[in-house]
This record gives sequence, structure tokens and C-alpha cells, in this order.
Amino acid sequence: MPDIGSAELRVLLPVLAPLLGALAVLLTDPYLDKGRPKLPLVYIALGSLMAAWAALGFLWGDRVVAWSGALAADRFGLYLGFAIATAAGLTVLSSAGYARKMGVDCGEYYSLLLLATAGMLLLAMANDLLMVFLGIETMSIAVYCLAGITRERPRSVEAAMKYFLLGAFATGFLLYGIALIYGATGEVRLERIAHHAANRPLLLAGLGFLLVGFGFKVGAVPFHMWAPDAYEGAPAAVTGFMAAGVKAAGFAAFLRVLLTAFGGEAAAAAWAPALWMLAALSMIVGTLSALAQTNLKRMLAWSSVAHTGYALVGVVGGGGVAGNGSAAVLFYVLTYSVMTLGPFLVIALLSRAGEEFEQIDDLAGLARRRPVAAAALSLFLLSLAGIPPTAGFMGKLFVFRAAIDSGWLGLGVIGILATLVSVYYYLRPIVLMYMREPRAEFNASEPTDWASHFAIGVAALALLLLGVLPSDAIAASLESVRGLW
Amino acid sequence: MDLTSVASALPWIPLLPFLGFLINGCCGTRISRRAAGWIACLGPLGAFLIAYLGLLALAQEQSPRAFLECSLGDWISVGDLVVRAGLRLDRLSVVMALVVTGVGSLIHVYSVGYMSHDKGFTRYFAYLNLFLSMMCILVLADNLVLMFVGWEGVGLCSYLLIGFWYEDPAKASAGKKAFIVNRIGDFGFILGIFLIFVTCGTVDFAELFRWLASAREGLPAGVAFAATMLLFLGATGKSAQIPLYVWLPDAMAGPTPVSALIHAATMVTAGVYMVARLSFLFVLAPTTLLVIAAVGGLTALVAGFYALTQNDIKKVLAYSTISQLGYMFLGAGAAAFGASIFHLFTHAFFKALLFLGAGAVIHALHDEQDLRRMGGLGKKLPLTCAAMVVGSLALAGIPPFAGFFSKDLILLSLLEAAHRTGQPVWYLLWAMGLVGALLTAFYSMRLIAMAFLGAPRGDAEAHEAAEDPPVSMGAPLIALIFCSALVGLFSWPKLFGGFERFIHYLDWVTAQVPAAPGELGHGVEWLNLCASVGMGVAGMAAAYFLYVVAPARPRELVRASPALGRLYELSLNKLYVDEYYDRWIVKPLQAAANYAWEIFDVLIVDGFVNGVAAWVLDLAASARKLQTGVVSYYAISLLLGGIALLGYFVLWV
Amino acid sequence: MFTLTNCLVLSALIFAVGAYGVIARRNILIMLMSVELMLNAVNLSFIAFARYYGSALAPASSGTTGQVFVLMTMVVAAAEVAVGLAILIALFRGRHSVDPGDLDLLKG
Amino acid sequence: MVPSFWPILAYAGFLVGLGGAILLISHLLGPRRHQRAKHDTYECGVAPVGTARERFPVRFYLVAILFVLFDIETVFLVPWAVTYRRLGVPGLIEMFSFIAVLGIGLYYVWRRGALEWD
Repeated sequence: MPDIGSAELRVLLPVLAPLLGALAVLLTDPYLDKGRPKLPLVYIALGSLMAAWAALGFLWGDRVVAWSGALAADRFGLYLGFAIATAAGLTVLSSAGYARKMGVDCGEYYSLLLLATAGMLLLAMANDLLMVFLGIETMSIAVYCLAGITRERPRSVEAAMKYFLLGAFATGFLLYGIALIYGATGEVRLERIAHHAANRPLLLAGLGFLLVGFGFKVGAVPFHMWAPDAYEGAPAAVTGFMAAGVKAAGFAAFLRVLLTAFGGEAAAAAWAPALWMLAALSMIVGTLSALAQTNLKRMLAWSSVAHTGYALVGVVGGGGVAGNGSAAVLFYVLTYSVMTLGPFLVIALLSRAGEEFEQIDDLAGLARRRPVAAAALSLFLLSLAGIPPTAGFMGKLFVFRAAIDSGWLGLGVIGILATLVSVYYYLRPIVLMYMREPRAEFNASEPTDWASHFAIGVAALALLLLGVLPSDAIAASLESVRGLW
Repeated sequence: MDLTSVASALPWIPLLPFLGFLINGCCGTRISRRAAGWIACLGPLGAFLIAYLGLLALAQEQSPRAFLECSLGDWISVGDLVVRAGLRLDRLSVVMALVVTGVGSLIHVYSVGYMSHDKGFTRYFAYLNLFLSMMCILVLADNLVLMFVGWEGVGLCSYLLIGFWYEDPAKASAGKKAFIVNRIGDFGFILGIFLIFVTCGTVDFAELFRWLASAREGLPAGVAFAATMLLFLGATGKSAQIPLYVWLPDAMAGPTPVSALIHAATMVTAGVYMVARLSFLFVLAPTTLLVIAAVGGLTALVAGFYALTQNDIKKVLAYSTISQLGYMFLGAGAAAFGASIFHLFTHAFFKALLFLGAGAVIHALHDEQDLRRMGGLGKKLPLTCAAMVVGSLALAGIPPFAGFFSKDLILLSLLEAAHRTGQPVWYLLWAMGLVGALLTAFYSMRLIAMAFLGAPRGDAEAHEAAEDPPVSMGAPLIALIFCSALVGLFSWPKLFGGFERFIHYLDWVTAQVPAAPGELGHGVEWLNLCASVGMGVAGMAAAYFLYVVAPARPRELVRASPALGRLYELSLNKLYVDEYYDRWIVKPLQAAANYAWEIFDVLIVDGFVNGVAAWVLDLAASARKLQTGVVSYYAISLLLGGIALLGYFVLWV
Repeated sequence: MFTLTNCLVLSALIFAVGAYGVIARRNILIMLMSVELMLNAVNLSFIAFARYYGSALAPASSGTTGQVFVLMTMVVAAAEVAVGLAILIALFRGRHSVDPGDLDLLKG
Repeated sequence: MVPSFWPILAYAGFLVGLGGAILLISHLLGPRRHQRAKHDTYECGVAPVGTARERFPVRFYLVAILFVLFDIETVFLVPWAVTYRRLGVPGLIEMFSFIAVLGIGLYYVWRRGALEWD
């Protein structure tokens, strides 16, 4: 039993903060008036997330490994940790109004949100396969519940059920993969696994199953099928959090496992073609399916599948720890988590009591009634489409460049083609908002939800900043990858 | 003039209009229309002044290659990946910047009057300013990526502006069409950039130039061909050449000043500018140059042909724009980049003039755009008429108006290319240019005749009420009249003892191909000049005869028997002319034009573009069916994926 | 009898049975049980490997890792069951069916 | 080998004794009211008559879920108890924080009224 030294506690801080927040929410909630808005819960959640942010910032620096090597506080994990904490914070801000509208303004909503965040942060810092497993499960179980938290809406419950069943199924594969890797090497510490020759069938089989589990979490084709249903059914704020946080945390762990445990040349040569296939399929299937959607949330779900493909392009063209590809993935996932959260925040803002605002046609004429929301949504969509000067453009530029630089020209071309096609469906909502007469009734008498507006504003500003001045973020992503060893 | 101080002011060229965009865009209804108009106009004017200072500063420099540079810092500088961004003002970009901001300012001023009654006044100016800002970025960019940023930006703005009157679904869809067609071109452009980057390792124009000059083996011919063709594909999208020109006529749905700004003077010229900017790359690929010339010649001819029979005044101008852009590419293909830019320069003035004049007509007649319902407006709208006449003369290439000089230079450059390369195909292209000139002159005169001469055919009340535009619209017209008449003098031909100043001004910044031994004789130059002028005169004369002289003859008959009265005169005039014109000119032409239109537009262009789109949507529908909603199938998909991965890792690796 | 290979084969077989159950059964409750079966099959593997590494063949320390993993898996599985049942109840209240084929509001 | 089984035997004996004692005490102390229901077949609190296809009240699931959670708590308690001495005070703190987390969850569930039978 190692002493619980200061290093141990320090490394744990980003995880502890939301965890304690969740407990505090549970202890506070019973004492609050039932009929009134539960603002104290929002404050507690925000406070603990800010504490997590501060802890991440405090740890930013050289690699600290603690808990017998189970957790690593290095820039790699912290980089996406920031994205996760930010996404959670913006979700909480937007939830202050949204949860009340949807009738889930209760302790379990906020505590689950915080528990999921804790799981995500744990996943981002996990340095052995046990922690990866625990992180994934803490995150996932909380998110299953969140997806179904609006129990009165049949679609929400259905989404939760589907997500849960498939998630548990995929967990089986992930766990089996871990077991096989453990069996092949006797190790679960990532950097120790790397010392074993990568050509043993048992190890490779384990890697294969591991890819299934990770592929599921990040929504790569053919493990993506939960995504559209879960995204559509889950309440908008939760979907946004899911799309941003789960993907960021999933990619953090995915990339870390690939780069440390399977970062050797032989291993990389083995997994690159497999991921090539996943990336290409994700881009193609995601883009094509998104074309035919009429539901905004579902369209964004398919778009998230396509974006997983784009990010995987960077993983394939990663060039190992030395290359730019892995850093490009980090940057891409960072920008993606912001730009995919944005539209959901807008949807949450526009939703009315118990009723989601989700059909694309409902957007008609939005620019007249809600100019700020329409402008923000347009910006998010343009960024998703990869149009300069938004962050989406920068992200795509780096990912594709990395792939082409390391010789994966075909993948780059598929990516560019998919991007071009995708403009069509990202543009349609904008056309509707700005160039059609409003169809749906808008409730103008609602009081302005300042917290939501603030969250949307932060996301929009972040996108523009990352698009125009990406240097620092990219430099940090490069440092993150280099600091992995 | 202090070079560095001007250089540091360069960012303000795009920034000033951008500020206008921000103010008008954010404040929206909170500021008065008057203030919004002022703000919108001041941005471009300020930008123009800075560009002009840049011109003066450049003139002081000894070296013709001198340029002003303002680094925006390392835009992205991480490890070995460095993307520098900066603005660069050299002789080529200063010309473009002056055109863009100068003509742009005039159009802004004009718009204040034109849009004064529109409810989206501030929104309109916000878009317009944003557009101008993006165009300035495109022009001043010192690397391909930043240029692409501007390129996309103008595309986006044009989309917003074309669909400005979005209540009308047809207009909104025109905006969308423009955007989608342009995307096809952009695809080529992006791939071209990637190819260049992968091969040369840089996207910076200056570094690219150095790389090409210093690389031992130079650029492999295949890569040069592929890269330039891809870039040219981008140019065909933005500059509306075959096969991607379809969006431009539809894009006339926007407000007329927008058409003037975007679809005549600035945005569509981006493709030509890009080719000129990268001329040092394009000259490495002679095949591409030939393709460019062929596409340009064909476009000039086909679009001119279409313009003959259009009845919408803006459609005539739209096709004429496409046709004139074809000329620019003809010149560029013949490696006469200076001549090409010169035509761009003159065209910007006279086409803006024509569009703004057309706008004045439309404004005066309360949104009447059909030429058949105009006529006889010359006396009612003297200023507008003068504007249109000058614009048309310039367009038709009648000396001494601006278009004459530039068109003459382009035709001459084709003869030079023939002389230089010895390929007879250039003579054919020259002939195509000449026929195009004939068509140009014909439809220009037809437009004048149908709108301003003869008797009014439209709503009598509207005709009576028509009057010349207010000062804010009139002043830009007057300015443009002078420009259209005079800017040709910048390049007084050598033949008349001139120096072709403009062309030589650009010599140092555009690539030069080694001249052939021996010069074209003066005889050839005279031949070219006479042919070009002859075509212009002949075309105008023919149109004049058919639309003005011939209808006058029946009118004489009427005058002989005044008893039949005004009613008879009207009906006869209409019947007789229409019949005559219809049977001998319109019908055959229309049939031929329709035929050509069917082949090009319906079959090839629309068929291809729509076919691909339909195919993709079909695929999308079937992809959608895979998502059955049944969770067991999802699990099967997951399991099969897992088995496939397992099989791959265990058996394959 | 309890050789490593035998245990692994048994584990793989149980895993396959579980996977088959998830795919083939038309009752969400049984699908849930099948998932649990898969997890427990993996536990068997872990135990087998832990025993293998705990023996003289490998450093003793790595043997406990597998056992710890088993404990964790059991806990996670329990949490999953709890959540799964909760969602199932909510689902059943709404539409009185546990047939996965009836989950058809979301598709396409 | 033999001595190592002694604790188990002792433990088994203790369990049997405890069970017997509880039964005996409740038999001695509990009030007796003879009703019809008391003499029916025991069916976990559900009326044994009526159709067999009748659904169970959802409450049973809730109790089952809570049971599973606290059952699993033991999975951690046992290894901790085995190595109690080696883990020392830090182990004690860790374990108590673990139990506290579960306790807070239980408290929340209780306060939210999930444990009310009706």
C-alpha cells in the first residue's frame, strides 16, 4: 500500500472536485423548496466544475504519475480535460433554464452530470487499462441515466435503453480486449504493455476488441448505430454534453492507449489500416446519412459520426508521438467539442416546456424572432462545415494535412469530399433561418435566459478565437503529445 | 511617402469595411438609416484611400518588383508547421485593390439611394461591407490559404446577398445554387493548394516563386499540369466559365447594385486574378494555358450568343459578363496576363456602369426588368441613357472607350501566341474572339435600342413617371461614365506611338514568356485593330438597323395617313417589327441559341451537376435505411465489426 | 483440468453465448442477462490469467492485477444492472413491452 | 491442512446459532395474531391467488436494485478486511469514504421518498 502522498491527492483533484460536487448536490437537494428553481444546485455544480478547471490548470506542466502509475497528470490528458470541464460547465449553465422547462430540475440531474464529468476526467488521465475501464464505465453509466432522465418522454427512455444495451454490449468487448491484453503481457500499465512485442496474436486480438469498445464510445462506423438514436432521444442539453464530453474523453483515452501501449512502429503498422477503414466508413456513412435527415438533433448525430471519421484521419496519419497528426487530433477534438455543443445549447434554449425544438423545418425564419440564437447557430454550423475563419476550418486543415503529409492521400481526399458534401446539410438550416418566413410560433413572452445566452456566447467566442488565433492551442496540443513519455 | 508607414496601414484596407460590417451588423435597427449609409460608405472609401497611398508609395520605389508587406505575424507557428500570414501590396494587387475599393465605394454610394426604401437596409450594407472586406483579403493575401479564406468569404457573402430578398423562394434558391456550384470549383482549388503544398512545401506566393526558381529539377510537368488544372477548376467556378457558369445568370436575383459589385466588378474576377497571381506557375504548364484559352474562347462565344436573345435586362448583362470573363481567360491563356488584367480593369468600370445604369432603369420603372416593356426611355432618363450608351460603347469595343483598348490587346496577344508557338489553334481562338466581339456589339446595341430608343412599349404611366435617379445614385454613374470613357488611355497602344503603360506596369509582377524571334509586323497589328473595330461597328450597325432604323419605316407610312391615329401606329410598329425581326433574326437565332443552351446547360452542365447531386441523395436515402431502429440489428453490426477487426488482427497482420 | 487453455476456451465460449443472447433474444431483460454473462466470461479469463501470472512463470505482483480487475468488473456489472433495470422499468411503464423490436420511435 | 478449516467450522456454527437464536427470540417475544393470510403459502409478499401472469409491483425492482448495490459493497469490504492491518489508517479512510459515498446516495434516495412503500 503506497502512502497517500501529496502527489496522489493532487493528481486526483480534477476528478475529486466534480465528485464532491455531486455528493454536495445530493446532500443539498432534499433541503430545497420543491416548487422553486433549484439555483443552489447550479451554483454547486458550477463551483465544483470551476474547481476542476483550476485543478487542471494547476496540474498543467510536467508529467506526474501517481497511484502506482494508474493515473497520469500530463498535458495530454489535461488538454482534453479542459474541453470536458468546459463542456460540462456550459451544459450546467444552459441547464439552469432547460432542466426546469423539461421538468428535471432535480438533484439527480446535476449530480449525474457531475459524476459523468468525473468519469470523463478520470478517463482522460487514465494511465492503465483498469482506470480506462473504470473511467469509461463511470462516465457511461451516468450518461445512460442522463439520456433517459426525462422519463415522461418515451423517446428519451427509448434512447437511454438503446444506448445502455449497446453500451453494455460494447463494454463486454472492451473488457475482453483488456483481458486478452493482460493475458498476453501480464500488464495493464500502458507504458509497460509497449515493452512487449506487438506481433503476438493474443495481444493483437485484444487490441481488436479494444478498438470495438473505443470505436463504440467515439461513434465510429460500424459501432456507431447507437449515436443517432441516443442523440435524438436524449434531452438536448444532455445530448450536447454527450456529444462533446463523451467524445473528447473517449478520444483522449483512445489516443493515449494507441500512442503509449501500441505506439511502436510494428503495432502502429498493424492498427493503422484498421483505423483507416473505420475512418473512411465513418466519414462516408456519417455524411451520407446526415444528408437525408429532417431532425436537427439526428442530423447532428450523423455529423458527429462523420466528425469521428475526420478525427480518426488524424489518428491514422498521426505519425506517432513525433508526428503532427496526433496533435491535430487533440486540437480537432477540442474544437469539435465546442462546435458540437453549441447547436445543442441553442436547441435547449429554444425548447419549450416539455417539448424539444428539434425539427429543421422549425428553424424557418428564426433569424427574425431570435437573431442572437440564429446567428450563433449559423456560426456553429459553419464551423462544423469547416468554413473559415472558424475553428472547424483550422481543425480540418491540420488533420487532413497530417494525413496527406504522412502519405495517406486517399483518406485525405475522402475527407475533403465528405466535407464538401456536408456543406449541403449544414447550410440548409442556415437557409431556413435567414431566408424563409417563420412557420412555427415563437413564444416571445418568455424571460430571457441569460445563463444560456452566456453559455452560447462563450462557445461562439471560443470557436472564433480558435479559428483566428489557433497557434497557442495547437502549440499546446503538440506539447501534449510530446509530453506523453 | 514612407513605405513602412503605408505598409503598416495595409491591414486597414480589409479592416475598415469590416468595421462597417460590425457596426451595421451589430447595431442593426438601433442606428438611423442615414448613419448606417454613411458608415457603410466610409469604410470602402477609407480603404480606397489607403490603397491609393500604396500606389503612390510603390511609384516612388526604383524597383518595379517592389512591394509593401505587412506581416500579420506567424498565423500558425508550431514546430515545423509554420503558416505565415501577411498582406502584400505589389503592382498587381494594388491595381486590383484600387478597382475593388474604388468601384466598390461608388456602388456603396449608389446603393444608399437604390436601397433607400428597402426594409433590410442595414442588413444589406452589413453584407456588402463584409463582402468588400473579404474581397480585399483575397486580393491582398500573400499566400494561398489566406487567399482561400477570402475566396470562401466572398462566396459566402455573395450567397447572402444573392438571396437577400429571401422571401422569394426562387431567389433564395438562386443563392443556394451559386453556393453549391462554387463549391465544386472550390474543391478543385483546395486540391490544387494541397498538391502545391505537398510538392513545394509552401503556400506563400513569394516562397513558391523562389522554390520554383531554385529547385534543381523544377516542378515535374505532370504536377504542374495537375495543380494548374485544379486551380483553374476553382477559377471556372468563381469566374463563371464553362462548365460552371450556370450560377451567374441566376445570381441576378439579388439587388442590382449587388450584381454590379459582385457579378461584374469584383468577385467573378477573382478567378482571373488568381491565375495572374500564380502566373509564374501557370506558364510552366503550356497545356493548361491552352485549355484556359480554349475554355475562355468558348465561353466568350457561347455566352455572347445567349445574350443575343435575352429579354431581361440584367440577364443580358449577366451573359455579357460571362462572355467578357471569357475574354480575360483568353488573354491569360495566351500568357498575356497584363492584357487580361487590363481587360479586368476596364471591364470593372464599364460593367459596373452598365449594371448601375440598368439599376437606374429598373428603379425608374419600379422593378420592371423586361426589355420588351421598355423603349423610348432615352428622353425620360438622359443621364441613365448616357451612362448606358457609354457603357455599351465601351463593352462593344468602340474606340476610344475603355473596352476597345483592352479587347484589342487580348486579340493581339492571341496572334502573338500563334506566332510564338506556331500552333494554328490560336488563330482559331482569335477568330472566336472576333466573332465574340461581333456578338458583343450586337447585343449591346440591341439593349440600348430596346430600352432607350424607339417608342415606349411598357406601362404608359410608369413610363411617364420615370425619371433620372437622385444624386446619390447619379453621382456614381457620372464618375463611372468618365472612367469608362477614359481608363483605356492608361494603355495607349504602341501602334499610335503609345507606351502601353498599364501592361508594362504589370510586366514585372506577372510571368513573361520568352518572346518569339522577330516581331509581329505593324501590318498584323493594324489588321487586328481594324478587324476588332470593324466587328464592333458592324455589330452595332446591324442591331441599330434592326431595332431602330427598320421600325422607323413603317412609322413613315403611318405619318402619311395621320387619320389612322396613334392606335394604329402603336400596333403596327409592334407587329411589324416583331414579325420582321422574329422571322429573320430571332427565330433562327433563338433556335440555335436554344439548341446550344440545351446542349450545354441542360445536358452537360445541369445534367452533370444535378445528376451527381441526385445520386448522392439516393445514396443518402439508402444509407438511412440501414438505421432500422431495431436494437438487435445494431448489436449485430457491432458484433460483425468486432469479428472483422478480430479477423484482421489475428489472420492478416 | 484447469489449464490456462481450457479456462480460456470456456471463457470464450461463454462470451460467445452471451453475445449470441444479446443478438438473438427478443426480451430486453434476457439481453441484459446475456450482457452480464459476457462480463462474467471475461472475469473467468481474468482469473485464469491471474492464476497463470501468479504462478512461478511470471512475477507474482502481476497476478493480483487480474483479481482486482475481477472485483472491479463485478462492481461495474452490478451498477450496470441497476441502471439497466431502472431504465427498463421506465420503459416498461411507458409502453408495456420488453421486446427490443418495439423500440421503434427512433430510426432512420 | 486440517487446522485451517477450524475457523470456517466455527463460523458455520456461529451462523447456525445466530439464525436459531433469532428465530427463537422472535418466537418467544413476537405477538401472535392468527389470520387467514398468515396461513397461506409464502410468496414474497404477493398474494398467491389469482393469475400467475400478473405483474410484480415495480417496487420490488427498486428494492432489488438497492440490494444489489449494497450487496456489491461487500465485494470491496471483504478484501479490505482481509488486508486490514497492512492497509492501516489510509485504508480505513479510503473505505470509510467509500461507504460514505454510498451512504449519501442512500440518504438522497430516502429523502426523495424512494423507500416509501406506498
